Amino acid sequence: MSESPPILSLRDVSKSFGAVQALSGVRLDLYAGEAHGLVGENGAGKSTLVKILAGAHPADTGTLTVDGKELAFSGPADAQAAGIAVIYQEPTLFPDLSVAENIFMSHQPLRSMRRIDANAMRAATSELFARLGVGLDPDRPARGLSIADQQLVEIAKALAFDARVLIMDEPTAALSGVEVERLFSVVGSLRESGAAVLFISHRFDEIFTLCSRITVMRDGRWVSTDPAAELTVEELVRRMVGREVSSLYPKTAAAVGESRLEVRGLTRHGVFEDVSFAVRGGEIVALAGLVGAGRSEVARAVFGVDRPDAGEVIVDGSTLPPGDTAAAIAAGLALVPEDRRQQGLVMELSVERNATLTRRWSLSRLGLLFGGAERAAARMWSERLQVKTARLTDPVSTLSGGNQQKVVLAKWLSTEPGVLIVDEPTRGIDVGTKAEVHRLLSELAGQGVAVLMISSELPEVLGMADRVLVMHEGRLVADIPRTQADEESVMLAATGQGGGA
Amino acid sequence: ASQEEVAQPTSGASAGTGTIKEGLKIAFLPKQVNNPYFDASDNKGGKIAVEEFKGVYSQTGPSEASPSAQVSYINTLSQQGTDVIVVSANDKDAICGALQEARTAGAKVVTYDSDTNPSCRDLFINQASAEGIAASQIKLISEAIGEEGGEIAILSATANATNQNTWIEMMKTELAKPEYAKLKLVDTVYGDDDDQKSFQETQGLLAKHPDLKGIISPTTVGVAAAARYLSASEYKGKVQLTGLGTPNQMRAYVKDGTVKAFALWNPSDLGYLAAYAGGALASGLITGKEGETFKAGKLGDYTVGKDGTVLLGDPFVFTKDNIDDFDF
Amino acid sequence: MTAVTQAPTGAREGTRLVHRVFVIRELGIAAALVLLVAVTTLVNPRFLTAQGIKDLLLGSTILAVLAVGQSIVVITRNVDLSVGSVLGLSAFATGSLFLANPGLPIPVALIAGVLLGAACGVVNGALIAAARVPALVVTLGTLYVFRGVDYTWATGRQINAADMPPGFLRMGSATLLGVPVLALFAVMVLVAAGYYLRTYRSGRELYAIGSSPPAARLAGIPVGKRVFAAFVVSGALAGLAGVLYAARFGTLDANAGNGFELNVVAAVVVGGVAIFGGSGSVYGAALGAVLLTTISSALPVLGVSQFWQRAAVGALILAAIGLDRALAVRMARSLRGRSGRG
Amino acid sequence: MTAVTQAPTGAREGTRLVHRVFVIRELGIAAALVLLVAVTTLVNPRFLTAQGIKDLLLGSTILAVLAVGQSIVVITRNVDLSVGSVLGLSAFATGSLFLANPGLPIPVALIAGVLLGAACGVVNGALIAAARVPALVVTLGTLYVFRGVDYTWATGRQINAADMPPGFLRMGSATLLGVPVLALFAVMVLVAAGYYLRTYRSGRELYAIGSSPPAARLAGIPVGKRVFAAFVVSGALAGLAGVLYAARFGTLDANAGNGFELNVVAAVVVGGVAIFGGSGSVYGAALGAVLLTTISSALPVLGVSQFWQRAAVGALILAAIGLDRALAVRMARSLRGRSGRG
Ligand SMILES: Nc1ncnc2c1ncn2[C@@H]1O[C@H](COP(=O)(O)OP(=O)(O)OP(=O)(O)O)[C@@H](O)[C@H]1O
Ligand SMILES: Nc1ncnc2c1ncn2[C@@H]1O[C@H](COP(=O)(O)OP(=O)(O)OP(=O)(O)O)[C@@H](O)[C@H]1O
Ligand SMILES: [Mg+2]
Ligand SMILES: [Mg+2]
Repeated sequence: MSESPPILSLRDVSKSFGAVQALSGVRLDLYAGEAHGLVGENGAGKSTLVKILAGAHPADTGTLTVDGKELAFSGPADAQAAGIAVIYQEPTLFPDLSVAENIFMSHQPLRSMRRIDANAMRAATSELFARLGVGLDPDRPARGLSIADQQLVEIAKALAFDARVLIMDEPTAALSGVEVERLFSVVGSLRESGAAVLFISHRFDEIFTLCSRITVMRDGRWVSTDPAAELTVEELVRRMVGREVSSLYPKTAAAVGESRLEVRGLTRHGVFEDVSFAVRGGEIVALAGLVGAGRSEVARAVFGVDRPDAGEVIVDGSTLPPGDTAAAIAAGLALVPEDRRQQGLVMELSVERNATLTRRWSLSRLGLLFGGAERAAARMWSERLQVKTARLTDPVSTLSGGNQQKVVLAKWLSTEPGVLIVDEPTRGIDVGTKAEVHRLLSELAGQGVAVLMISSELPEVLGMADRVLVMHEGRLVADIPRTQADEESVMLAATGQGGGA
Repeated sequence: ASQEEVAQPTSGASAGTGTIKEGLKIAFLPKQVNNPYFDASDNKGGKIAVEEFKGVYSQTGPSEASPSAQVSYINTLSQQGTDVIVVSANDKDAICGALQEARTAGAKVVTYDSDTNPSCRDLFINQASAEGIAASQIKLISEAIGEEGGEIAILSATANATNQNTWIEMMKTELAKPEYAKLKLVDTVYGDDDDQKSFQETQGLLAKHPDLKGIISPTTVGVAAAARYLSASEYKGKVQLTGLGTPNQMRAYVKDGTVKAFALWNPSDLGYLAAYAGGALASGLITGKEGETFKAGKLGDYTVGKDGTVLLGDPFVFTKDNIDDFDF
Repeated sequence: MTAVTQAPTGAREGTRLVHRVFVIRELGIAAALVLLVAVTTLVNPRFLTAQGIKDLLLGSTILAVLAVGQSIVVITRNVDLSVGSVLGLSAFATGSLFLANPGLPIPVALIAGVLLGAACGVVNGALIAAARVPALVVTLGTLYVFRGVDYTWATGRQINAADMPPGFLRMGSATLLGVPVLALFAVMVLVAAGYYLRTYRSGRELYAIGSSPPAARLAGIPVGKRVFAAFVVSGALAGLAGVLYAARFGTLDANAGNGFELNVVAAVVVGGVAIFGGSGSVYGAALGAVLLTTISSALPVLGVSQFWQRAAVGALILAAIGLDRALAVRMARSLRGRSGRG
Repeated sequence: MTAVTQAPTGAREGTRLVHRVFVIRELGIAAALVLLVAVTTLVNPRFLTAQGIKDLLLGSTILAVLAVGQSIVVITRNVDLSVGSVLGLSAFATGSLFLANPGLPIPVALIAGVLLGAACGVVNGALIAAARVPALVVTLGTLYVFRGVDYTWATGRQINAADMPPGFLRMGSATLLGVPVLALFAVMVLVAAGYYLRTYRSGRELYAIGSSPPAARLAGIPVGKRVFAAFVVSGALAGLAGVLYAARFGTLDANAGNGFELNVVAAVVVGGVAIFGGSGSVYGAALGAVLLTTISSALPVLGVSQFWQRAAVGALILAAIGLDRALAVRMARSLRGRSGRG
């Protein structure tokens, strides 16, 4: 394979977002006819690399060569022109347009006078769907598609390009076994026709099934590229993590007390069904599962952001009214959402205002906030969490990602919750802060708080949880105690192939 | 301080001879400056008069006819020591306070075209009496329709326009006269001084009243819009139109036969008279009391009537034969 | 996931409903229009004579042309508030042009008006691209600026029918096979815009941009360029509308088109174009314009007090909102039902 | 993260700049205002006499009251286009009330106007909550509806100064220690609104809603209730403005406040309130209103052709956009510098 020159090659590519160095000195070669695996921890920089290849982000430094010619992409259109098709990690569909149009946007089949040939487009879509085994109507709008269907449309979109380089960022995360098999056979035929495929996944079995070479990334750096045949799963994990995992997870045992949060038969039709579990004071319970399994949705329903169709939530013995966030807060619930920039913080408000945004009762009299009390509370929590900021009156948008995360935590901790739900608490923050957040969670549990932690990072789940709940396709499929939880048992349950419950 | 400024020229004047002093600062403040009507009255009438008696002419005003906009102009004029403010009021009361202060500061206030409260000004130059306008409008439509008479309708400006409503009332009185027994007023609609709305209301009138013989539109926007509509419709020549309009606006429609005759006072004469009245006031020749007389250049002698009002005269009738003599 | 293996007939039905919903939106306006015309004609048969139809079409022309331009902008999740001022500027420019060159051929005046409007659109588009500020704010600014330029240029002058060539004015009311020439302009613009939006890549990209700007950027669509072009088109159509205004009304001063911007947005909304972009059609917008004008013409004929006219326009907007909402709820239900995991 | 352990002085400077930027926005308008008044006074010293100041304040009062209400709505990422119509309705209602009850005490009229405005706000708020449609569209509908109700009610009547009690009209021009009473209303409203937005939890929540509606919902803020309240307040202030309008102008017909909506939005934008919510202050909006009114009063004094007035307003809006953009760029650069690794 390595005799012919690579179709695409990256050298010394670096990219930073503000304080976060997402990539530094990364290299990558893709050859015709190969499927290349790319693995790394969350936040290792895989998606950032994809976006650079796609022209969506400009690289800070480094060179990109396609067919021996050095190129500079000024936008996604340039990458497309160079024959690169991308499936992004998050679906990027147009909700108002039909599925067929989504697939062929900007390269619709044409007839005379550069007009769009709608019939040809519909036929081509049907054909793509047949190849992928999808039963969607090409004419339906993308609005309302399930995550899996969205992902399938994304795949069809990339296939429609007839691209020479196909990049897939976790395309299988939401797919079932049958669909994954179909996808693999399609990828196989693409390879035979001489295309190069870059495949990103957290599922090692898929990586080893599909890929001939595997590149490992860690903390934004290139670690290694080797033929798959020369690697084992253990070796991959060692290279991905590359540090003592134990120090990252300072879990201390805490006295487990009364049940503080109880969820009974919670259901939102089409999203999750009949979810029941309990979290006791002093306990950290992890909620694991694949992307799209419905974990965040459960958290939102428990917190009253979305109204469940059935089931009840009991906090410290009293049942919460459904769909009432204020009541949930008053009962002592707190939720740190996964999308902090969008949902966790009010970016234009100051640190202190954000930190006390949810502290409605004790600081105010007749709704009037006393500046002094507010500032004192903000200072106390910022100090405890070591938020690094010049002043508490700075807008949150001026903070680094990790510090923003701490402000979100401060915001909820200042309500002195009895039950803390954290959704992906360490997504997008660096190693040092990660350990700090873990220490804090463990400390809170030590004080008798019931913690429900949603995490897609298996090491975090295994390192921090007293108990692991696993969700698969909207159902709770396993409840594994700390002593029995390992990578295999959790992954099996998450992919719906085993587990107890 | 301002009173001294005004007081001084008075001493140099010879009140007895009845001539207007030279060097008087006379400012015209129309409702709205971007309006051809006021362009004619001020720059083609008032200005000529002021130049005749060697005063200093100026024109200023808002670009939009809103009640509050004129206040700051009045204040500015008063601050500049203007001797006479000739103003067409956008609002009867809104500018009263400002005018009173200007008068306290020594300025004479003459209103034209649109009056304020009589207590806020010295004289009002009335372009035409409501009776005169109503009479001429009814006469014109009656002549246009001819002997047999028939249904007529009125296309007015806004429903709130005071002068329009007064004229309409007077027209009804006029129609009650026996010589107009064959004319029947069947409808009154409002075009809001907007081309499109006036079009639509004209359309509506014609659809609603199949036997309509004539339309009176005593507003310049309305009559031009109605004329434009009629000139391009099947009703041209069958439905008569008259109203108050300017010769330039109506020229095309008088020539193509859509409109036989329409009326308007001559706005240049109105401005001319207002300037002379202001000059006479500021020179101490008159004070604004009923019965006083003054000479207004080429227009001749005028007498102050009730409530400090001076009447310009009867509306002027424009026809195919004389319309080319005018340009405003 | 289940839906894939599920009964495909159910899926088809669901999407057919979605289709129907999209067509229903335009049919709804068309039905309201037909109903209005029918009732008015019953009350007064003269409403639908040749002259009546001609008046209806002529009356809607200018608003319809503006609505087509506006909906192209709105589809990209923007808005152009400056169209009324551009119309005024272009109308006055047309008059001035004829005043200065009495023998000017009509097509030259048309082209000049369109070019002037397009130039205003270029200003809007460039400011939006440069300032990266919501179009609402930028075009609010240029609304005042363009109108100010118009005022300064006109300085109180008025251009009258007598100043314009009779041939031009005749165009304002002439008919071709019973259809007014001005309305033919509107129809041409409408069909061209509708066809372009449906069948050309760049047209579809406008919908994509309005539907999801970040996704559009990732799809390689030149978002800035397309939005710029949408504003230029909207400006050019406002310029065209200005020339048509001059031909129709004959009397021009600096106030022409004052306050049109909200009427145009109202027509677009009534026509079912979503104000946050991505959906709707120029046909709907044009129908909305016709409906709004017809209401204004029909109320006097129906003998309804003209004071109610504004309220009727407002009620129409609120009814359109209600209809959109009901359709959205119904569509969401049908889509949810089909893609559910159950 | 690195920046945290890095030079803390750099960080301090960066954030101090950020602070400065926020204050600069209001200072910028204030400076423009001072400059305008200073230049005008230099040209004509009488511009700044007691009477001149009184006129300036009186002139700005109504627009400022409306701008305060509007900015509360805009801060929540909404817009209220119906304020002009609400003002008209309330002004006419005030007149009618005095016509029917000549001896009515003034406070009763004030309260009636405010309540009527609040009722209109309730209609807006309820429609927005029920239809889940952009406020732009809903208030465009109610703009027409409220104005239509006003027309229908007035049916061409006009209410004149003579119909209202002299005490009420005197309020329209009376002064207290040299400050016009009407302006005192505006100042009271402004200070109350400013204080409320800064120091009350629910006021703070309005910013949170405009800044990020999903974050606000997750924080347990009753978004629907707050937005509803913002529209009620905006309506109530428009109602108050209507009463003030009646007191100031004395002559009332159904057209009062026609077209005000865009002026109010312009004032708010000039005042630095972001049209997509979350930032800006009522003080800025009120300053914007004063600046817009002062420009209109100063131009004639400066001898600038009145035709330029509109263009000046437009230029002001565009300048405000430019200033916002420049500040945003500068702030982004300083933040980048502050958090960069270099
Ligand atoms: N637009 C952005 N702004 C700021 N930081 C970003 C941005 N995009 C990515 N990052 C940061 O860059 C780092 C790398 O992120 P990236 O999405 O590439 O990780 P990844 O390897 O794809 O992880 P995952 O497996 O979770 O998808 C993370 O720390 C992330 O927080
Ligand atoms: N906006 C949406 N529209 C339709 N369906 C949605 C939407 N958001 C979520 N879902 C559905 O809810 C399911 C669960 O999504 P959710 O985000 O809760 O998963 P998760 O387990 O938290 O995944 P992640 O690891 O990404 O946080 C998805 O499979 C999807 O079908
Ligand atoms: Mg990723
Ligand atoms: Mg999640």
